[in-house]
Formats: sequence, structure tokens, C-alpha cells
Amino acid sequence: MAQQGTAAADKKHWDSIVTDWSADKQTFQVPWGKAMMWIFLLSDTFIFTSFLVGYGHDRISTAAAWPNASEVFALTIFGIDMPLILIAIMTFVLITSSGTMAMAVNYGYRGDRARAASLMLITAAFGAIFVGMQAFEWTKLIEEGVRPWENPFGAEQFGAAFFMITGFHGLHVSAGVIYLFIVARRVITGYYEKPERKGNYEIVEIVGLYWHFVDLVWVFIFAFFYLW
Amino acid sequence: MATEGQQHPLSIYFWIWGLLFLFSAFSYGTDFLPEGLVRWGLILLLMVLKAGFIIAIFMHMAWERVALIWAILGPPVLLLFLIGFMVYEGDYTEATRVDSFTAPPEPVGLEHH
Amino acid sequence: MAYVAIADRDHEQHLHDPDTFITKYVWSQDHKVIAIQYGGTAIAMGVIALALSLLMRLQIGFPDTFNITPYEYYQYVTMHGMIMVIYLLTALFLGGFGNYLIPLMCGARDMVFPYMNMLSFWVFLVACIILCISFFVPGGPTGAGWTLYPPQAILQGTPGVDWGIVLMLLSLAVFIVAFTMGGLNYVTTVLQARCRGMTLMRLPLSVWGIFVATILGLLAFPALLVAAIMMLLDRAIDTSFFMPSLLSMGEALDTQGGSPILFQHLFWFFGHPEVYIVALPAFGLVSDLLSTHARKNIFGYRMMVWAIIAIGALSFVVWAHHMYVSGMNPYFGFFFATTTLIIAVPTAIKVYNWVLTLWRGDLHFNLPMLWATGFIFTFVHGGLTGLFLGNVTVDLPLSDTYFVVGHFHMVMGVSPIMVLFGAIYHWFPKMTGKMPNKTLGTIHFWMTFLGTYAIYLPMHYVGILGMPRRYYAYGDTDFIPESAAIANEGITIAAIFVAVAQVIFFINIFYSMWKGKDSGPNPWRATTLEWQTPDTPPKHGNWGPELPEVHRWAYDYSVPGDDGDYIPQNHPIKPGEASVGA
Amino acid sequence: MAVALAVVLVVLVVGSLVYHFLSPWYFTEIASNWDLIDLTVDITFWVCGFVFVAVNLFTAYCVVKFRHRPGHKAHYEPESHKLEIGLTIFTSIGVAAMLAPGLIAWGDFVRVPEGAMQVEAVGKQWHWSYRFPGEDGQFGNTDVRQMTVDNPLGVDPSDPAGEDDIVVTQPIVHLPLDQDTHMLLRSSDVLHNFTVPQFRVKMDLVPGMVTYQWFRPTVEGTYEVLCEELCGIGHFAMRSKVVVQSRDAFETWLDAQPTFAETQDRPVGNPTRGATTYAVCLACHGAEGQGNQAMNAPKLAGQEPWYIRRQIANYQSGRRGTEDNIAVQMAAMAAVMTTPGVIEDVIAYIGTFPDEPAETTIVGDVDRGRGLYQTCALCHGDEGQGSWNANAPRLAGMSDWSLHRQLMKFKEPDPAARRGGHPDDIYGDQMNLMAVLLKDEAAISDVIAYINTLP
Ligand code: HEA
Ligand code: HEA
Ligand code: CUA
Ligand SMILES: [Cu+2]
Repeated sequence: MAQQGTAAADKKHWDSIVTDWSADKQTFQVPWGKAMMWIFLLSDTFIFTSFLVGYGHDRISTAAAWPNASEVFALTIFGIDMPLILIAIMTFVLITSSGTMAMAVNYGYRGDRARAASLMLITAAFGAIFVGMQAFEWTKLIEEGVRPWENPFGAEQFGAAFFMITGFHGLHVSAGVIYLFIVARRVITGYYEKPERKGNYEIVEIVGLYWHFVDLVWVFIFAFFYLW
Repeated sequence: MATEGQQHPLSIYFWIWGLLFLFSAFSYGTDFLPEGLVRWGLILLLMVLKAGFIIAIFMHMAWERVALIWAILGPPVLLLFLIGFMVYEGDYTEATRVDSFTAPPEPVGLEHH
Repeated sequence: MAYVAIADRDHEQHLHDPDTFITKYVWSQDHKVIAIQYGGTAIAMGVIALALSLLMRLQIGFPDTFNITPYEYYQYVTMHGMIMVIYLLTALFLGGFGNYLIPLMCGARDMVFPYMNMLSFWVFLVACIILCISFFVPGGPTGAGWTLYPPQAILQGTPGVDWGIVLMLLSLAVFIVAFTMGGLNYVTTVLQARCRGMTLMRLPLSVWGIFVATILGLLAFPALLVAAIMMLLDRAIDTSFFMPSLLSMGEALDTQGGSPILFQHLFWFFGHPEVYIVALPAFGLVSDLLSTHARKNIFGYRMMVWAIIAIGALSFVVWAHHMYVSGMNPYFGFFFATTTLIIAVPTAIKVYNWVLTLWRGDLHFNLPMLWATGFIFTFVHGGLTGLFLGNVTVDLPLSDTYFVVGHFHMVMGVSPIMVLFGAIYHWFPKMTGKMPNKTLGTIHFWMTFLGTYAIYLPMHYVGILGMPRRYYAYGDTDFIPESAAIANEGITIAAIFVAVAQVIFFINIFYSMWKGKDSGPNPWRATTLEWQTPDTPPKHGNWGPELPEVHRWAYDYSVPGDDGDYIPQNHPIKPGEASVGA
Repeated sequence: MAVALAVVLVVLVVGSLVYHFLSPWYFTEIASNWDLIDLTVDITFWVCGFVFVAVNLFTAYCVVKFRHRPGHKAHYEPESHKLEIGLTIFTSIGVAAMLAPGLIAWGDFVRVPEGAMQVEAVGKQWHWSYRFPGEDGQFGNTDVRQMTVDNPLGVDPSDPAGEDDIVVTQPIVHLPLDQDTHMLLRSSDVLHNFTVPQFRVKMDLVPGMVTYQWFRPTVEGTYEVLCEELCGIGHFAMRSKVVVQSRDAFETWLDAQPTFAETQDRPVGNPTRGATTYAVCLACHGAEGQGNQAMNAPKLAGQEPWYIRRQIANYQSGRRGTEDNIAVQMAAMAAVMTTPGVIEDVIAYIGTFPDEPAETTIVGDVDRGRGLYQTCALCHGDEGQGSWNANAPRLAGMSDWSLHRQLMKFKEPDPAARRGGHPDDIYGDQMNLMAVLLKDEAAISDVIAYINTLP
């Protein structure tokens, strides 16, 4: 029947939407875990958007002055005032970790266990650095008197939204670091080489999806929290 | 079938990596622009570009089948409604506040930096 | 290089059959056991909520003789509403029926991630326990209304501000985690683990309803989660997300600049899809009940599927119809009234198709059929009153009155409940191998159907009179005639009557489980896959050595030229056969 | 079974129609310009009613006609595009027929007509107040942080526009007949909702913003205002009144109301002068306001000044004073306090009395009382100390026998003999609603026994 032809259909061709959705057995030609991760990320997108919408609405509706992020998050390095510099560095760290993650996926599929695992560990390390810098940022803000419940620079929601959103993002990063560790360990120890797993390294891609998503969210936080 | 999956030349990751660096540098740069449409336009443009590259290349969306792409990218459109309405709602709320309420106290800590 | 579907490598699947009692019935990873655990817990919660509704009703019906305080009244209203919507209906439809039916109807051996599926139930149980604990903490459960609107929900003057509200929010957050674990499973299973020949357009509508409802859940619960987190922070560490400068009991609070309306938007961005989360599975299940017992294909299957999808998508852009009089930007009313009434069109199509399924059918009034027909009646009634409220101007006089209470009970407090009872009677033979007792079931039906109409119809009129909802007592109002008190007493008596009828249901279930007639594998002579399992009740892995293969759509009843009046989905197409499902 | 079901369906449809047309239960008479809303409701009823009848009668028909009979086989027809498209179009027309008038009316509702008179309704747990913009036609800014017992509406004293604002702290507002009224809504604590069922429109009050509704009252009369957004346990008892009257009568009423500036310099009472006037009260209430059960006179010492002020006003205006003999007596006494400033003087004098807790005379089950008092505490305070914000007097340490008598009076079924039975005594009415939860005299004693344990 028609369904047998699906694989043949050109995947970039628009008709493939129809063939895929009208296929039997499965709709997406991807492993279960990957399909599930995508759907989860979709759900997570709604979470982060709701956070950002909440923050944005509060920011627009409050009549109090909103602090200028580029001043609040400035650092003085070698005597020069550098607005947002730490955030810029954090952004670069996270992007770099995304790059190493992408390579880990690649080596995973090639069956290069050592490289895949070490790249994952590097990714995790970058992630940890990111969280560390975030912690520094928090400490600095707290020292300056910003709290979730008060803010000497203006609108109260500034501190609250900042701690909540970066905190939730930071939790995602931390969870990702742990997730990376677990999978990297399994890659090294040959867990996926067992007969019933058949040397299948799609798990690395799945971790990767999650990790890139965390990076993705940061892009939006950067734009809407720091640059606005 | 063990090694089947997303495999692309490594160079493409380096390219994207570089691009993302560049875009991030640019978006960092927008911070030095004056408030206004240009700045907002650039912030959003760069944001979308960065997000697009991460999704398309790092997350391999560009190589997925169209069915999956639309299944994932379609639903967030619903969020645009939420975002749009909440922006207007924010403006409306603020307008009533400015109209009728005494302005909130000035922040105390502005001597910072 | 396409990925090979599970159906084509069934031999690779290793199901570890559980060997101890614990792994078989307690920490079970079998979707059927999890379904029953989910269902049992949900029904138990439902019974609590039912009891609360009676206490409320006694207060409203007999305010002078019955003795609860407003404090308790608002707690009961809140817990009643929340439990019914989330912990009974959502959990029973998705966790219960979703779990039971999806793998069976799709031709899968189990959910794709059985371990996570199991966790989902246990986390759900934790959520239920947290909620129940709130009855016993100082101050008791929250009395903020199930909508939990701040600032009131977290300020003095509302019951349960100390612990109740915290536990409520916590329980919701935990529930969302549980739901997400289950929901990812349901969606992925439907999409990725169907058997050979099972295309999406051959799935029974039950699966479609549950599937789309689950997607709605995955996209809508996030807004509730975020709102809950923000409110927890407002409550626990005095942030001001939803809190402007205000006085509480005459004392100025330290909050400033937050927006109470924001919560309402987030809540209803979740809340409206939520009402369809409990409606769509009902739509799906009832379609299958009607078709099976009418011995006739569901009319307009493709339209039915598209209607489900359309309703699901539209449900995200109508949320502010709950907020017409909330003080939001009033210009939003135009947009939301229009989208809201547009939903009537796909819903209408569904209603027409159910009725047209009966038309020229061969109707067997078995137990499930009674409930399904009753559902059509109550749902049409409730849906139409929804159009009153959706039409923004009409909502002005009616919002926050008992008309709204009448509307949502008709559409949610009885219609899906009718489907649930019908579905339980329908699938009971598959779950237990025994037939439910028809006499008891019939009595149960008549009492519930007529009784609930007697509860909810008068509510609308009491509301039109102007009686506001969430009123502990009405006292004297110059525009509500005293005769309204009679209506209220009548409603209360009817509610007690219906509650008593539920006892019959439980007796029936336990009695039939123990002494019911053997049902055989397919007592209703149904076409869908779950009735074609080698064992009844199906064993772990569902299908024995071979996964089934599907050759036709789910509704080949009374096919012309065929001797019987149904052809199961796994029967090959005979040469020259006229099935559309081919 | 099939026949029974069909019959029941028909009976339910017919019964619903009969119920709709014959039951006495429908909207209360409209008293505003919003006939368009009623019209939309009617159209909606007709469209939906038609669909309701048609769909269900057809179902009933199918149930009988196509019930199972031996040898009968269902018709096999998967779909019929023509039919489905036809029904879709039919439904869309029905929907459009309801929506069009609805949107037109809504367009009227969101746009307040030019020249509408502005009034502000202020809600708080569980009480209404009002404000008019005064001569300059402009409201002064407000600020909840400025709300105090002397400035209960939180008008910003530093805003000149606020000085001539007319402040109505009593929960009764008057409105002129046939005047477009732009009702601004403001809340100081939680969500509330301003509803007059006869006007058909309603809108929430949201703390931290100002919302609105508009209407034109078209029938003279007094209408009840209800709060229709859950605002805590007093929600059901949060009421107020709107009096619609001729413009002249309205102007007279409005002129009698104080401006904000006037409320801010209320004459400070002079205790020495008050002592002279108090000589009249002394006979019953005692030299130090300690109360006297034999004379049925409750303790005054330590009572909140605003509460004493309000009660004297109630007696003077006839809101109280007819419910029983004791009240008649007090009304007569209150009537003599007419010299301007004398009331403030007396109140100031009472404020100088030592505040010894009154002797306790009532016994009851303290534990049960504690449970009952939970509800009372939200207004009267955890310690029974009273609250200006909730307009609730102090209870602890006051004459318990008087509390007992008043609670009984609040529960009195006959409105003429009930405290709070007067239509304008809205605080009294609030207590009528709350007193419902003290089911019998034992409950009253119990709660008072608990109040007696409060410091
Ligand atoms: C299962 C749950 C469920 C369902 C399916 C619906 C369905 C609908 N609901 Fe309801 N609703 C609730 C549950 C549900 N609702 C709850 C719980 C609340 C209260 C929450 C709270 O405040 O506590 C609520 C409140 C509510 C409000 C807010 C009222 C207020 O607070 O002021 C509104 C307003 O628009 C509304 C509208 C609708 C509409 C238009 C539909 C439509 O989807 C209905 C569509 C169906 C039909 C129309 C019937 C079939 C159609 C035909 C037979 C065709 C013929 C029609 C024509 C030709 C016109 N609902
Ligand atoms: C599914 C949802 C659901 C259900 C079933 C019910 C059932 C009932 N509800 Fe209610 N109700 C709500 C959802 C529901 N309710 C919500 C969301 C609110 C709003 C809360 C708020 O304002 O915050 C509310 C509020 C509400 C009020 C308004 C209170 C007020 O505003 O002051 C009243 C008043 O009479 C009421 C009464 C009843 C009665 C008498 C019943 C029933 O007793 C009717 C008769 C019983 C049945 C129809 C059988 C039910 C059976 C079970 C529960 C057992 C489960 C088993 C299986 C399904 C297998 N409910
Ligand atoms: Cu104020 Cu309800
Ligand atoms: Cu809704």
C-alpha cells in the first residue's frame, strides 16, 4: 500500500508532509526518545515563553522606573566600565558549549566513543562555568541590594523576574550538566555497545537537543532581559 | 544501522559557531545604540537569526523531515497571540495607573556606578 | 535510511514480565495496570469532591438549618471545583482511559516509556496526597475559588492563606510534572508506535480525542505552572508579580507594581484549553460508543478528526472569554467573542455527526449507548449556554451568576461524566472479562441523567434572576424573588438524589467484578483492536507473539455485502469489498 | 428502552420550554439604557432554543425509528459532504446572527459617550465607597499608601485636583436619572465586581488599576449593588445601594456631601466641652462610659471613635432607632445632639475614659466559640480589636450582654424589628448575612464566651 512508499518520498518535498502524516506505524522517522525530546522541548518552550510574557507584562505595566540593565550588569574591568560584559562572556560560553555538543553528537554517530564522551564532558564543563558565572552575577546583584522582594534601582519586579527566570534557566543548565555526565559515563563504559543497544548513539543527539535548547532559551533571555 | 542518524561534516558546526559568535557580538553591540526602532529591530533580528541557526543546524532541524519541522514549529505560533495581547494589556494597565495614581516613589539606589 | 518503526522490529522488543506481586500490581509498568491505578485514584478523588458538593448544596438549599461557616463553604467550593476538573476528569480521561486505550487501540505492546509511565502515576498520587493533606493543616485548604485569583488567594480574608494555598500550588506543580511524564508517553506512543497498517486516519476517535487533549495539556499546563510558581513566590518571599500596592486588612503591604490581571491571563491561557482537555476525550470516547452500539460507522469520520484538531487549536485563542468583565482592556472583547463563537462551528459538526450516526442505524440500547445518548442531550444544552456567555454582551449580565455555574456543570459536570460512565460500562468487560449488570446500570443511568438535569437546569434560571455564584448565603435581595429559595432547595434535593445513585454504580462495579457473567473477548462485537486481543483481560504485552496488522478503518459496521454487522480492523479486505477504510 | 428514552428526551425538551416560558424566573426589570443587551439575550435564546429543540427532537426520532429490530441492518454511509457543508453554513449563519448584535452592543459598551458624568466606586474587603470629581470635573490622583482612617479613599492630598472631590464613605450613592454615567472602579485590596442587576452591566475592580463601566439609569428607584467577584469570605455580604432620582434631588444630595478637603479638616473634638454634653449620656452609660446592664446601656469606653460616630448618625437618620424599645430610647437621646461639633466633642470626651474590660456575664463553650469566631475575626480582628478598614467595631472587652442582645437583633426574622432591617443600614445588613452562621442562641453564647477570653 501507499505507506510503503514513504521512505522514498523526498523529505524536503512538501508532499512528504502528507506521506508522513498518512503513514502507518510511525509519523516521524526518528527514534522514540528523540520524538519525545522534541515534544518535551515544545512544552518547555511554552514554559519559558510564559515566564517571559509574565516578566514583560509586569515590566510594561508598572509605573515605576525600570532599571537600565546595561548599567546594572556592568563590570569595571581594568578601570573601564564595560556594560553587560559578563553577560556577553556567558553568552559566548554557552554558544561554545553548544558547538562542542554538536561535535559530540557527530562523533557519537561515528562510534568514536572517546571523542564523543570527552566532548560531552567539555560541554558539561562549559555549562558548569556558565552556572558559576551566573552565581557570580547573582551574588553581585544581591550585594547591591537587589532582592526578589525589593530593588533599590526601581521596579520591584526587576529583581524578582531576574532571579526567577535566570534561576529557572540555570536549573535547566544544571540538569543538563548532570544529564551530560550520566550519558558521557555510559558512552565511555560501553553501555551502548551491549547487544540489545546495538551501538546506538542516538542518545547523544537527544542530550544534544536538550542542551541546544537551553542555549536557545538564553538567546531570548539575553534579548528580552538584558538588551531591552 | 548503528551509526545511522544525523551526520554532517564537522566544518558546518565550526561555521555556525563562528556565525553565532559574530551575531552575539553584534547583539551585544546593540546595547550601545540609542533606544528606538533601529535598536529594537536589530535586537529582534539578531535574536531570530541566532535562534534560527541553533535550531536549524545544531538541532539538525534543517535536515529533519518537513512533517517534524512543522509539528514543532507550528504550535508556538499560538504563543504569538499570548505575547501580543499581553503587550497591549500591559500598555493599557500602565495607562490607567499613570492616569489615576500617584507616581510610585523614586528608586533610592540610583547613585550606583 | 529512514528509521525503522517498532512494528517492523517487534522481535527486538524484550518485555520483562513482572514476576512478583509488587512488580505486577504495585510498581507495575504495564499500561493497563497503571490505567486502573490512575482511574481508581481519580475516582476516589472524585468521590471526595462529590461529598464536598453536597455540603455546599445543603448550605445553599437550607441556609437556616444547615451549619457550615463561610470559611468552610469557600474551601469546599474551591476544592470541589479543582478536584473535579484536574484530579478527577483530567486524570481519569488521560491517565485512566488514555493509558488503557492508547496502546491497545494503536496496536502497541505498551507505552513507549513504561518506566516513565509508572513514575507518572506515582507522582500523580503524590500530588493527590499533597492536596488531601491541605484538609488537615492549620487553616485548612484554600478557599480562593478554583481560579485562585490573586491577590485574594494569598491575602488575609481568604481561608487557607497560611498553608492551604501553598499546598494547592505545590500539588498543581507536582500534578503537572506527573502529567508531563504521562503525556509525553501518550503522544509519542500514538505518533510512533502504531502497528502495521494503522495510519492516523484509521485510529478510533477515542485515540484522537485523547491524543489531541494530551497535546493541549502539554502546551497549556506550562502557563499554569508558571502562574503557580509566580504566585508561590508572591506568597512565600513577597515578590510582586501579581501584587500592586495594596492594603490587606487595612495594613499597607510592601508590594508594588504587579498586575493581578496577568495571573488571570496566564490562568485562562491554561484554563480554557483545560476545559477542552476534559471535553475532547469525551468527544472521542462517545463517538466510539455511539458507533459500536448503533452498529453503524461514525458519520463523517474525517470531519470528526479535523473538528477535534480545529477545536484544539482554537482553544488557545479564546481564553479571555473568561475575562470579559475582569477589567482587562475591553477592546479585546471583540476578538475573543468572535473566536469563541467560531468554536461553535466545529463543535456543531461533531454534534450533528453523532446524531447522524444514529440516523439509519441499528441502535442497541446497551448500557453504554444509554449514556452516550444522554450525553448528546446534556452537551447540546451546555454548549448552547456557552454561546450565551461567549457572546460578550450577553456575558455582561450573566457572568459570575449561577448561569455560568449551570453552563459549566451541564457541559463539564455531567456531559463528560456521562461519557465516563458509558465508557466504564463499555470497557469493563475488557478490563475484567465480566459483564456489568444491566439492571443496576440502567437504574444508575436514569437516576443520574434525570437527576442532574434537575440540578443544572434550574441553576441557569436562578442565575438569570441574578443570583451570583460563590455566595455563601443570599439573604434578602430586592430583585431575587423568594421563590428562588424553592429552586435552590429543589436543586439540593436533586443533588442528593444523584449522589445516592452513584452508590449503585459502585455496587454494580464490585458485584460484577466478582459475580458478573463472563463476557468473552468481544461482547459488543466491536471492530477496534482492543477487542481483538488474544486474551481477555489482555496480558502484559497485549498481543501475544505477533503484533496485529490493521487493514481497515475503525468503523466497518454493517458493511454492505458482509454477512455479519461488523468487521474488525485486523481483518484483511476481501476482494471486491466496498470498505471506505481500504 | 429505546421508546422510553425517546419519550424522556421529548419530555425534557418540552419540559424545558415550558419551564422557560412559565416559570416565574427571569431577568429582573431593566432600569438602564441597555435594552440592546436584553435584545441580544433574546436573539440568543431564540437561535439556541431552536437548535436545542431541533437537535434533540431529531435525536429522539432516531432513537425510536432506528432502534434495533431483528433482521434490520444499519445503513452504510461514511460521509456526505453535501450534508456536512450545508449544516456548517447553517451553523455559521446562526452564530453570525447572535454575534452581530452582540458585537454592536459591546462597541457601545466600551466607548463611553461624551459628556458622561464620572463617578468612582471604590471597593475594599467588604465595603463600598464613592467619589465624585467635584467642581473641577477632575478626580485627584489616589494612592493606597495614603489610605487611613481619616482618608479612607486614599485621595492624594498633594494633588490639587483632589481637594474638591466629593467623598461618600457611606455605601449608598445617588445618581441622577437619565444621565450617562461613567463609573470608574477602583479597589484597594483584592478583586471585586460592581454589579447592579437592573443595569445589566458589570465589571471587576482590580487593585493597581482603574476599570470602568457605563450606563444610563432610566428608572427612578433604589437598587442593590452586589459584589460579584470572589473577594474572600465576606464576598457574599459586600453590598451597597444606588439611588436613582431626579436631577434636582440628586444635586441636593450631592451638595450635602463633604468634599475631600472638608473631610480633612474635621473639627477636632473638645473633651471639656464634650463632658457637658456627656452628662446626658452618663445617666445610662456610666460616668466613665463603663456601661450599665440594668439600664441596657453598653460600654462606650475604648470603642472606636468612627464607630460611635457612625452609630449616632444611624440613630439620627433613622437607620436605627425603631428596632426595639431600647433603640427608640437611644434615638431620642441622639436627636438632641444637633449643635455642630457636639458629637465630635462627646467622642473626644469618651476617648479620655479609662478602658477597663467590661465584666463578663455570658458563659458558653469557648472551644466552639473559637471556631465560630474564625469568620468574625476577618473583620473584627483576631483579638476582637475592631478595624476601621473593615468598618467593624471593637468587640473584646466590651459589654458582652450587649453583644448578645445585638446578635439576637441581627438574627431577628422580622425586618421591622431587626437591627440592620432598615434598607439603608448596609453595615447592619452585612451583619444580618454574617449572623446566619450563628445558628442558635447557644452559638451566640459560645462565640461571646470566646470573645470574653480575648485580651
Ligand atoms: C468541558 C468543559 C467545557 C466546555 C466544552 C465548554 C464549552 C464552551 N464554553 Fe464554557 N466553561 C467551562 C467549561 C466548558 N465550557 C467552565 C468550567 C467554565 C467556568 C470556569 C469558572 O469561571 O469557574 C466555563 C465558562 C465559560 C465562559 C465564561 C463565563 C463567565 O465566567 O462569565 C464562557 C464565555 O464565553 C464559556 C463559553 C463556552 C463556549 C462558547 C463553549 C463552546 O465550546 C460550546 C460549543 C458547543 C455548542 C455550541 C453546542 C453544539 C452545537 C450545536 C448543536 C450547533 C448549533 C449552534 C448554532 C446554530 C448556534 N464558558
Ligand atoms: C467535573 C466537574 C464538576 C462536577 C462533576 C461537579 C459536580 C457537582 N457540582 Fe460543581 N463545580 C465545578 C465542577 C464540577 N462540579 C467547578 C469547576 C466549580 C467552580 C468552583 C469555583 O467556583 O471555584 C463548581 C462549583 C459548584 C457550585 C457553585 C458554588 C458556588 O459558586 O457557590 C455548585 C453549587 O451548587 C456545585 C454543585 C455541584 C453538584 C451538586 C455536583 C454533583 O454532585 C452532581 C451530581 C453528581 C454526579 C454527576 C456524579 C459525579 C460522580 C463522581 C464524582 C464519581 C466519579 C466516578 C466516575 C466518573 C466513574 N458546583
Ligand atoms: Cu467584593 Cu466580592
Ligand atoms: Cu473557556
